[in-house]
Amino acid sequence: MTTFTASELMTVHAARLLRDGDVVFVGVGLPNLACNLARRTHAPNLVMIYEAGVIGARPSRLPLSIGDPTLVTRATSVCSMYDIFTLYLQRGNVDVGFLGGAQIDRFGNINATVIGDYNHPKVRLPGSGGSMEIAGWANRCYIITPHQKRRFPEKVDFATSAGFLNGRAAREASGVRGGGPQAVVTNLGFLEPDENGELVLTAVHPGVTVEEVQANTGWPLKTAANLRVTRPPSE
Amino acid sequence: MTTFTASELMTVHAARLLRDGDVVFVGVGLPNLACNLARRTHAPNLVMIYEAGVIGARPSRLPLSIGDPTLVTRATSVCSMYDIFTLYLQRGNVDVGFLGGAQIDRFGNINATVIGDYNHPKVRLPGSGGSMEIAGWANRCYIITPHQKRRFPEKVDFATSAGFLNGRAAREASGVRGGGPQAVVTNLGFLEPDENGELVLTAVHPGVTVEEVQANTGWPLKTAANLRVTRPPSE
Amino acid sequence: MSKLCTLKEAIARHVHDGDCVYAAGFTHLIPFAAGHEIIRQGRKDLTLARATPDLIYDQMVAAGCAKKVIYSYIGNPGVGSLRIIRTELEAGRLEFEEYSHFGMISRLQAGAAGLPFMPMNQTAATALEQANPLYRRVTDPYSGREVVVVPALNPDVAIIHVQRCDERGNAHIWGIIGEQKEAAFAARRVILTAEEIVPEEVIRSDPNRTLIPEFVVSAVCHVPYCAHPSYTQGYYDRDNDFYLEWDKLSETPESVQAWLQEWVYGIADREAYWEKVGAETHRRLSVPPLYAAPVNYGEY
Amino acid sequence: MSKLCTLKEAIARHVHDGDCVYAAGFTHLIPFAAGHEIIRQGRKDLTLARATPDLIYDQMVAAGCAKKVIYSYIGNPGVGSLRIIRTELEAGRLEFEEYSHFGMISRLQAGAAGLPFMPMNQTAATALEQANPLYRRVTDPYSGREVVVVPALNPDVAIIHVQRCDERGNAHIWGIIGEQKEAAFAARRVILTAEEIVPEEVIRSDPNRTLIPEFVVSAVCHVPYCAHPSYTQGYYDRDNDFYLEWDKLSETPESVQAWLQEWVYGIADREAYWEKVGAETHRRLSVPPLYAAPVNYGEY
Repeated sequence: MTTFTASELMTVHAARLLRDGDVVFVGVGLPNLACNLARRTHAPNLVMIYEAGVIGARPSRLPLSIGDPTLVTRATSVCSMYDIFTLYLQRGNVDVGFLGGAQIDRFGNINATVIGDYNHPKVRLPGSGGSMEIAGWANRCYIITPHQKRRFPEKVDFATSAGFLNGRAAREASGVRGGGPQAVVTNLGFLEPDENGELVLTAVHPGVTVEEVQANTGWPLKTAANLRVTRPPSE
Repeated sequence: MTTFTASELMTVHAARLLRDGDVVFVGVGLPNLACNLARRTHAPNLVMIYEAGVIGARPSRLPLSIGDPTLVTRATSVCSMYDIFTLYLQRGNVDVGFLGGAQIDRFGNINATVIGDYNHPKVRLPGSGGSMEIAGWANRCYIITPHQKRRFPEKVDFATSAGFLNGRAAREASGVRGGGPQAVVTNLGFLEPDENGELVLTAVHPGVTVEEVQANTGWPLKTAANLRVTRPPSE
Repeated sequence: MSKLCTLKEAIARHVHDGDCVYAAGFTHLIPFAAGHEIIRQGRKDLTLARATPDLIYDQMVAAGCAKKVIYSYIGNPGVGSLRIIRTELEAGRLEFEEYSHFGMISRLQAGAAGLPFMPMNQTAATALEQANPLYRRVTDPYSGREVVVVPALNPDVAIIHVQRCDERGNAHIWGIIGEQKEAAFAARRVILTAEEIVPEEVIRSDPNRTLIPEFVVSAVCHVPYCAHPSYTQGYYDRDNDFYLEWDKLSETPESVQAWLQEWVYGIADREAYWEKVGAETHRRLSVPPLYAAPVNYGEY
Repeated sequence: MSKLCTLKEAIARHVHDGDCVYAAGFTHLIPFAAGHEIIRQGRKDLTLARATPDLIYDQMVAAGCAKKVIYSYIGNPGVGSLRIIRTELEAGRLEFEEYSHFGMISRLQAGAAGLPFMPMNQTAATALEQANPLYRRVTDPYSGREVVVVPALNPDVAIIHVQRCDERGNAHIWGIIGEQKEAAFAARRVILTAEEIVPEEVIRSDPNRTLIPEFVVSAVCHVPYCAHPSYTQGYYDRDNDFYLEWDKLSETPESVQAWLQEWVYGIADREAYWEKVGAETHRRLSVPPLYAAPVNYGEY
């Protein structure tokens, strides 16, 4: 059996979540790799858009930032940030958003703002950037993150971006257009929301045990009745 | 003495109201002629902008409409209509607006909408177009119109665009940014607002009598103490 | 995935009786060929929305396609009145909603942005606001002063003419860009007509010029001269003579119907129309080229 | 009327102690040379507003220019944290206002449009809205539902780097256009820096490319390589190595002050800076040309 780095594993599984024709709001790092992989394999019509205002990017090199010039050259379109957040995201033209954050909680809420109290934090993180609106308005959101206990508290210190708040009914009551987080892809497996919006373990990667996942999760993690073992990367 | 058509007379006098460097929101017809004349004489730095989204036009021919391609070729900038009405007009970047209409009343309010009742009018006119916002937000507005009694009623049937409402205090109370109408240029002379915002006769063209102007005005027209006779066009 | 089809197919598939239609373009790029095809296909009860209805809607109203117009200026620009729309409005046979240009464009901007409304500063003129109950007010929570608002406009279908696009619908537009982008994003479906269908490499060579992306586009039609008697910047001139002629033609119902018979019902498509327009007009409206300065994106 | 002057003169004239400054650019066209000149001239108590403060504000904060930052993402894009701003914020030595990108950009859009506020749909996340009292709500008068609003941002001065402009300040920008146009229209004064000053004929050959018109511009400065270590599309590449290097440099106050001494205080202007950067870096950041397809405006 071939071995993969945790990053490679997460990238491949994230790529598999994308459908041909999806319009994806891409972040730097793993989401960017996952989108490029998907576009070169099963989703040739994937459209990659960036909060910098780039649509249909065809990067010829791996960009360090989401504002790299290689995203612009040979892109389909470039528009202002105001347009990308209104005409594209708020209007409902984005199928998929990728999110990350310092903390993800039991209901898929994400913290990218502070560890501790907002006004007197232990750590001040970079902040929302585009994630508050992506989490609200993309049809489907996926979270890619290493699986560590400190990253998966029962409740985030600060809810920068909405998952299912304190349950799916709360998100629905808010009237927000997007479908919320559909899956969390980690180096151990998949967490997916149940009918109440609570993240439950639905799949483990080959060789990973449920106990190992629980040990790296900050709340009593439910396991799906039909727990899957993921299909390994094919090369 | 050379003779001029009424249109030529009004064009020359309208041109004289423009200052070098003015940013002018231009309409078709006489305002367009007046701006071109001013730009070629005393105001070489005049910037002509059009509600179609054209800035700094250099028309090489007389455009029939305000959306003519000759306005675009060699213009400084072209933007969307939303941008021209927000970034330029609402933001306060327009010095001068030219207005016309079927009726202009005692306080400089303009009707471009209906003659008669709004829902059952005798005549339905083309409507506001850009004039409601130009009248509200340009620093200075000028009205160019033939002087006829039916065009100068005491009160407009419908106030499409605001002059001084029922007096200067009313416009000021509205908090609107623009200075309102500064002058009405007609084929008989000039009407300008007094301290109460009421249009009074401040100048007559050579050979025109006060009685003639009054006979063509629908309200008891006040005459300025220092009534001027206009300087004729110089060629 | 190519969305290429004939204009006839696009109209049949995407414009239905009772739809709200926005055929975009402020003077420039008005998709006359699409209006004529809608007339030929006999659509009824349309709501025709446009800041400036222009001759295209005058003709569609004359042909009995419309039950309502939404507008901000019903003139023949630089000429005078739109006689047919005006007559129908004055006779009470046509419903209407009226705005200022800014109100109309703000409705589209809200629709395009996915917002329920857009705010506008007060203009001190309140008559139209009082006449049209869709104008409302909200209080600015910072100053306590009121702003005027209009609701989002989301047409069922927008029809947008462009200089060039690829077969998926990524479109370059230049010259007067009026409200094309806003109409495309606001509408539920978009029919694109283009002077030229180009390889996607042409579009991708200048991404800042792409105002409309493929994924809001439903159909792409190659229709040269689609905009006549309006114009396409760089391709042909505005036919001001026809705009003046229409003012006379539209004086009587008989002459309008005769014109529709000859130039719309009696014509198969825009190709036949342009041939019928004739070589002299082709020459009169032709334009010598004048190119933009080069722009270097860099091979990154 | 020419507005050409040196960057030194422009900063001296238009940036004052206590001003709110918006040095625009999302990753692209960040006017580093202007930030360095502000540091050299010793400005104090500035409010530094930017969606992404980037290294330019990290450096200005390190130099003691700022009393407050207004932002939506305080990261070193793709690298990590902005260590100096973060340290100052955590220590309570720097005031701040925080938004999401959309909130920040909506503030600029309102400021540019002359509106008191801009509405945004709810996102279901309310923590930041509760933490920042400048977020408010208004009720949509059509649906009765609430939208979130932010107030207009009107900086005292915006600094905008562009590919090319004429000496009056009419500017062509392409590539990522972020919030440059909005910042220019929102600000009370605008300093334009440009890779190239071109005859107005070049600008007028492509009016759709002109995002900033002369009459919002206060000063025009010819500053090639102004954006390094950020980039100018078509002119030079982003210096990703420096973005990575800053992460190490900014680990200690001593190394930051040494860097400022060597690269800002010890340097006369951008020309001297670029020479000091050296030929190898010049080569590393050079970019082969790749031109946009021709665009024909027509000789009307």
